[in-house]
Amino acid sequence: MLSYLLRKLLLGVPVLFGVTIIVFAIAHAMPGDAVLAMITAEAPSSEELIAMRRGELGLDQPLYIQYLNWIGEILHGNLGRSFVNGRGVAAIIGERLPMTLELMGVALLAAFVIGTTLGVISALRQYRLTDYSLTLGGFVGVSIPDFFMGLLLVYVFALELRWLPSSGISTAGDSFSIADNLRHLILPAAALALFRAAIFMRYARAGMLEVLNQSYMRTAKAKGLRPSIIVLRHGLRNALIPLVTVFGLALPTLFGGSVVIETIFQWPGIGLMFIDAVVNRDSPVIMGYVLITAIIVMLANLATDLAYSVLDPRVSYD
Amino acid sequence: MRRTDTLTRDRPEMVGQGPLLSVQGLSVEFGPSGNSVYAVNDVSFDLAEGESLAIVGESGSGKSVTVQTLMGLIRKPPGRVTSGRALFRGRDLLTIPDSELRHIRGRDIAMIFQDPMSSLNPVLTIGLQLTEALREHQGLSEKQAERQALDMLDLVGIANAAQRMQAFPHQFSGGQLQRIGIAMALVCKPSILIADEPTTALDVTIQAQIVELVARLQKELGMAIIWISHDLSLVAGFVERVAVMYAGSLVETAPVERLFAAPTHPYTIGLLNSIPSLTAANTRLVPIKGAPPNVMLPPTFCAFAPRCDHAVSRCREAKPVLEPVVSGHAAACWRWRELHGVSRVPAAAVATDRASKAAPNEPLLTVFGLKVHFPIRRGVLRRQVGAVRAVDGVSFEVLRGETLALVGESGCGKSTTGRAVLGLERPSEGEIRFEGKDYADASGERAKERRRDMQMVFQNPFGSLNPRMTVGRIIGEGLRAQKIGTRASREARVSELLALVGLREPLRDRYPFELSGGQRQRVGIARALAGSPKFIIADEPISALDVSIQAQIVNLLDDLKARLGLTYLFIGHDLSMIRYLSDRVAVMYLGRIVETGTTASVFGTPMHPYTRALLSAIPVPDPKAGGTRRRIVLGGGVPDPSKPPSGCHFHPRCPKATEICARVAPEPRDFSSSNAAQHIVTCHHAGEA
Amino acid sequence: MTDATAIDAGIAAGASRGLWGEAARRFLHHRLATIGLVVLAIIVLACIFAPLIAHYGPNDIDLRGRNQPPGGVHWLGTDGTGRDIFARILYGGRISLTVGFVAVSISAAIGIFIGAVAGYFGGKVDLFLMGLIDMVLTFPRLVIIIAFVAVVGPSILNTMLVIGLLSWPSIARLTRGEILSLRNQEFILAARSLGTSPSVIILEHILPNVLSPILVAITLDVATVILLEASLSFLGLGAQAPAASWGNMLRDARTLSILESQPWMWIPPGAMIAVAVLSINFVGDGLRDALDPQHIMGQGK
Amino acid sequence: MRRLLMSLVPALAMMFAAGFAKADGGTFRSAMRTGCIEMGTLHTTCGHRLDETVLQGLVHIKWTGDDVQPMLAESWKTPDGGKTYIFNLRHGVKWHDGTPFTAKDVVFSLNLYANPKVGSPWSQKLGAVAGYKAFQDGSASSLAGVKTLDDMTVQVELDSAKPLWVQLQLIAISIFPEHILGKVAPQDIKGNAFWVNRVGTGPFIWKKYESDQYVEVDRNPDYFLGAPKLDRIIYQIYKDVPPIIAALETKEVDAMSYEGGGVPISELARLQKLDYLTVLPKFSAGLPTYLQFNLADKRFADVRVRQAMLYAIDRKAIIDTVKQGAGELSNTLFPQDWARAKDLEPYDYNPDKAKQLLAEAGWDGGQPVDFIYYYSDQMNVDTVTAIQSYLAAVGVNIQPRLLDPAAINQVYADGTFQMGFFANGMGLDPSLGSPLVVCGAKPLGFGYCNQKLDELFNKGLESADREVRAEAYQEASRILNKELPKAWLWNEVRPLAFNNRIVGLAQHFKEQPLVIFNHAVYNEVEKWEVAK
Repeated sequence: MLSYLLRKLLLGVPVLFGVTIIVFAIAHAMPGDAVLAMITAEAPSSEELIAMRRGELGLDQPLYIQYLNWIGEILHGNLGRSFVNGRGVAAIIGERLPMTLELMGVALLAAFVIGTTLGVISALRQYRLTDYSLTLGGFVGVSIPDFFMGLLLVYVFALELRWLPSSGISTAGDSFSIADNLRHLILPAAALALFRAAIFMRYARAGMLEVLNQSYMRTAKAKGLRPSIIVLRHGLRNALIPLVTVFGLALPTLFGGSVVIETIFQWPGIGLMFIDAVVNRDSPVIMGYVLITAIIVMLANLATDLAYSVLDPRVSYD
Repeated sequence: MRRTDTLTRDRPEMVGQGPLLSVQGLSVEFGPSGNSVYAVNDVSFDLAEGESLAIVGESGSGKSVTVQTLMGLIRKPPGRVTSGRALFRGRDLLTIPDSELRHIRGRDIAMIFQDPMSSLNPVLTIGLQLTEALREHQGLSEKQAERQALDMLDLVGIANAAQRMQAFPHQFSGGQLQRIGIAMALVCKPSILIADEPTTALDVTIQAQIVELVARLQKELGMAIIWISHDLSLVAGFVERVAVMYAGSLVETAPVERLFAAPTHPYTIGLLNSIPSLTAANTRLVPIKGAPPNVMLPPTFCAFAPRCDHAVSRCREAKPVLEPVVSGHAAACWRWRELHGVSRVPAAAVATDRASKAAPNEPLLTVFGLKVHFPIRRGVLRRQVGAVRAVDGVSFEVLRGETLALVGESGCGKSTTGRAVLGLERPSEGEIRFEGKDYADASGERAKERRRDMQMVFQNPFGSLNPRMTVGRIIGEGLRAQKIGTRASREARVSELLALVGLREPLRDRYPFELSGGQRQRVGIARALAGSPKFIIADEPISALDVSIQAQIVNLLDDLKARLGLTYLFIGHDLSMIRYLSDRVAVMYLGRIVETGTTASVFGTPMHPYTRALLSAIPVPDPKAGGTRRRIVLGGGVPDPSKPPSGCHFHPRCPKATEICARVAPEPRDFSSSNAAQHIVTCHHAGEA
Repeated sequence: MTDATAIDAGIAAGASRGLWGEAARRFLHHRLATIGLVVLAIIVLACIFAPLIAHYGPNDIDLRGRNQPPGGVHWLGTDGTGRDIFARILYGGRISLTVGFVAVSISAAIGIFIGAVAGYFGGKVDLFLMGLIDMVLTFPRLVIIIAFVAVVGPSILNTMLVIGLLSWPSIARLTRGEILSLRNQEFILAARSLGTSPSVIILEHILPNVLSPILVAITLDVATVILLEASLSFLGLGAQAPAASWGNMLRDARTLSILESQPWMWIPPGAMIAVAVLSINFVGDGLRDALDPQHIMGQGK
Repeated sequence: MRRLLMSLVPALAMMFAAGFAKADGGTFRSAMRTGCIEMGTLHTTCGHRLDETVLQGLVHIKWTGDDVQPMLAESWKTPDGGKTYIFNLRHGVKWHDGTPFTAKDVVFSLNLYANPKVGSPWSQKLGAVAGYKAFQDGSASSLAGVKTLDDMTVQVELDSAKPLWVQLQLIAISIFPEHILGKVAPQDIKGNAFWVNRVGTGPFIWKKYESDQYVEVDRNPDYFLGAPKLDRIIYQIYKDVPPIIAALETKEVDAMSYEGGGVPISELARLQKLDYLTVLPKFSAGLPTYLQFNLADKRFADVRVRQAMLYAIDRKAIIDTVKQGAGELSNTLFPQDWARAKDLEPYDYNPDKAKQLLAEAGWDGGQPVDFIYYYSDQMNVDTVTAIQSYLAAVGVNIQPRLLDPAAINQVYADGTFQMGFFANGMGLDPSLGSPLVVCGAKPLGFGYCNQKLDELFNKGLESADREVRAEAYQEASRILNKELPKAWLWNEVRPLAFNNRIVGLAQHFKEQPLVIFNHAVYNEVEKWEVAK
């Protein structure tokens, strides 16, 4: 088990290395750079000034030097400094990551709980009205883009019903309170969750249907156990196993989704930071973002493997 | 002794009443009416307290559906009970609501299933799975339940049960799992145990263990048993009554001795004829012709008629019902009176010429010191830490024109050996000489050459044919691959082959999924023969087939051998079949050959303890023998081939083992009585009294 | 052989339906799938023959006749510059669907190739390619696409390329997995023992058998890509104005007042995305059932 | 599972109960569309609104737009008609940390702006100060022209007389606490912690900054113009406009941001329906909006082509429909009425004339034109769409591309620029338009050069007399109208919305002729209050 983890981590190193190269290439291939991004008609900058700024940011050095410098930074545990405000990228991400993780975590959890429950229900009601309506609902859920879901939710719950705040992470200027934060969290989380809940539902349904045909279910029934036990103890536990994978795969897409959702709901996470960074050509931040997400995703995959071995005694890594 | 007091069961109200279970006119269909499958048609039988009944039939005969219906285990939909009653202690199992039936399931009627691996929940400890029924039906506390479960595990012979309670199914061997399955079924001491082919997935030696166990437990617990099986010989040993099913209908039922002595229904007769008997060897098998029935047709006629030699027009017009032949013996055949007493083996039976054939001594294939090891990699850097010694030093010869049978239990390495000979596995060591040329690590031209001379018939009639190729293309593949002949000539050859294996031309354009198991296996054979090889490796070619079909394939192989002068390496585990069709036998255990010799000598005077155990475990299609024959039942199962026991691999299970066996691996020694064929045994104690 | 005739009695009297016949039968048995297929066909045809169906060009503005509700002249009304929504839906469909199909074809081509190589040859090759796959999989796709598009500049072509180049790993994984499970099938062994060459084995034995699950995956991918394009357009990185795609039509409608009082501007594109994705999913599920090897592999041991 | 749901329900109920916009007496919530506070006033053109309340300048623009308001400078005089300025600083002003404000701070701040090591894009604002060049090229260590006469008096000397220097340049300069920033090395000024914890002299004291969320400032009881009535102002930061509109509607904010576009035209009607909002629909943004050409590209060198473009576009229709009146037709650069000649060519919509002109200029309709723009809001996208189809109608095939500033500046730098749709803020004074059209102007000149025009721009700066200046600029407007270095379309007009809850807010903006977001404005914020 341990050696498996070590092995995975070792294999992760070259992967991450590849990631750095690609993301560096992308970040520097973008048209314009941090300096040009700051120029505006109100305050046009002279050639000299531009040159000087490039000098400050080290943008005048050859690319491979810039890359090596960056790698050096990484090896020292920090991710370089933002071109925009000169702050350490690690620090900036450190501040914002929790908010994004809160958003994603709640969304993922909600999606999982709701999706799985409905999926199991519709599997148990296969070919009945419940099943059909749930499946259809699921499909509709899958076909509404995150951003539009977001708008609809704001329109309904913030503007029409006035139940929930339309944006932000908490009421500005008030001392932070969980309840207040949760009120702000509901809409963006829902916008992210609904789409994925639908996906979980589909897999849960498929998984449960598969399990229902297993002969150990027949055995359980033959023992004369009550239906609830048969379904929950013998069925669900097995049906959940394949969902672990879906869980792992959902994560990268969630990062993507959070970029959009954070923009719509002004959620001050790393997604919002990323969009700004792209506009400002703040390459250290862009690269830091992708690197961090990549690492998180890798760790998540590792966690997925662990979850397997926990859920399924047959699985053992060596 | 603690066990008895927990196990003694007294149900006074039961004593001396009518049948415990009475099934009357049960019919079950699947799928929407219109194009439904008629799985069970008007089946009736009684089961008395403590009686043991066997329901025997081939796949699709409806035997399992019948009992699962009683337990309320078939899925509805698509299943539908269209008629019948099943009275258990006066209550109709078919009509009472599931909420009630639930309390009978597991408590009064329990069941064990075919595949122990898949019928236990992989993610729950066996402890939990054992106790939950107790807690459900007897409302026991966790403690009490565990105690009873433990007793049960002891009873079914699971060593140090206490710890094993925490283990998960995948940590047990198949045999152990089936024992656990049995324990699980018996915890509540049911009055009926239904065993649905509980040994089919197991090796013969293990099968023997299980059969013994169940027989013993039945006596101890005095319960009634319904044993579902496809193997007449297996049940012959220990049941009182047999009911034969075909295409969803009961065709004959009788006390076991009588059924074997005076079978009345043509199907029963056919079945018995297609089983080679250990006693009467060398008589050509008489298979039941044709393929399994089409259960899509409504049961308005005798379903066996298409395959019946005695069928008359009436059989195709009306469905016969069970008529008593003598008391306790009934058959469902319009012509039972005429056929009654017809001898089991019809005059048609021809003696095979195998006995007479003088075996030429020139070896065609010589395998020497063959080893096939699969590396086991572990750790961060995937270093090799060991190897699965699938084949661990195997030597044998196959003489031109003979059939050498390679026998052994699953995992003994017999298939790997076969594949290595053909070059499908790369040997780690050893020689493979075919007609003098060493092919051990042949590649390129040499490999091609080998393929022209040797071919293989595979075990799984489903997996061995590409589902997306037509029969024609499958058969022709070898010809295309080896660029033999022109397009036209290949087409011609394919037709030729189809005829040769007894398939009709139109099948050429069919896909495997449209064929029956027997037909697929014929296609497999034709494919192997395409390049007209000299040597055929048949890897368990019949074990996946129904009894009545097995005989067809065996005969086909026999005929082809005669007609084309082939040489066979026949890999299998069904000893009775092997005895019937092989000239010489090599017995394998854990990657090594323990005994080699002519079929006669090995079966006649087995010398290796393992061979003896193996032979003694073979079920005999003869009720009387059942009682008399002494069985050597081996303890435990086959060890893990990655860490085989020291010295003689067999010593941990060997009744004769002494300390030397644990230290020194025995050398092969010849014990041939005559100077004729050798009889080589690899055992320190061979030959001792 | 005397029993030849009898043997054939075993197989159902009806003439062979063949593989695809069988598949088609099971597909059409799947009601939703059939509906989905029909709907999809209608959409695709409508988009292809847009010029014949729509009375207006997708970019014909009519400033005086803007924001008109649906009516006789403009069936689905007009948008902020008086363009005919119906026309834009049809022409937009061209883009959205093209993006979907082209991008997925690209990723499928790459994915199948890499997956097949990794799966069949295994060993070091496999290790390396899996590493590559892991790498691409660790990128949040949308994020990287945003960055990429920033590099190459927003345009439909780029969108398709970028999505295609980033979406192959899942298919590669699938292919690899399928092949690994196939590699030990007896019919592959049989082919090898008959001396069939690796290339032929891959082409005749492996691909046909792995294709069906891949086909299913691909169909479902088309749906996701259509959604992805929508999200990109929302970020202004998809189709560029004035060109229409369902995505950027939806984006054009992302103001509250339109949401509230001009539903004809967002319901049609929204509905089209939903319906297209929906029917593609149905078709996918249909295919899954239709091509399920279980049906043709039989219940092997 | 069920238990989980159960436990959620009360939580939800509680949240809904928590309700909305808690009425804490004196809080004014203002939407702000900027994320670049962290960089600091010296390096950004955004975020200057905070200098209205925290940091301050010597003078601020008065909300009425017609004059400047003395802030940290109590008064000033120029003995020599605009070459030397003497500022008498306000006495008794304290920095928010209690340190008294003195001339040192002023000198320090001006030098900071001009310091090459700081590299502020605003440094040109001091370009006229004596010794600026020397300081920039490193031959001097400070601005020679800036010195203290005493603790409370500062003298600034210019190279030449600039009578309007205070009104046009000084307004952009903020004064920083020397006792804090003096300790920071010039190159570290950018992104210094100071900018997220500012110490100023203004009516409000910096309290808290949450990145991408808000800036909170509290009332400064001893503000020199009188203690503010509001307890605090919270500037809520938004990236996207739709959330602001929603927030206005749900009363989560009281004022629309005036950076970037104001209230989207498409939402105007919606907000006007709400009785608790005051919507000012027509707010001059002082933004001439135009089609920009690269005159180095021979296709656009011919003036007839540029004229044709104007004739081809029905600007009136666009303004009436797409822009719903949010624009005033304009045929020259200057938005200021007094700077525009009356007899300008109106370029009324006339596609035939356009075709004819193009034909004369030998325009090749086959060649597509790369057309870039960066306003991504719906109105502007629609506008571009309209322009595209008008131009297509006369055979000019433009292909619009939405780019962000960095990409656009790259295009400028590469010299690959062809044509585009842009606007430029110069509402305060016609002179601010010069970077668009004077000879060799970088990067926006694009090869246009007319000595006569340059002279006129200089003339405009040499006098403070409106009459004299008007004459010069009107002449300039004629040239620009005739030669169309850019094809003038209209001047942007922007709608703003304010919650009536805040007394004084809407009232002041009503009197404000144009919306200014890149300079600090004095609009009596200390007098605003929350309606009882």
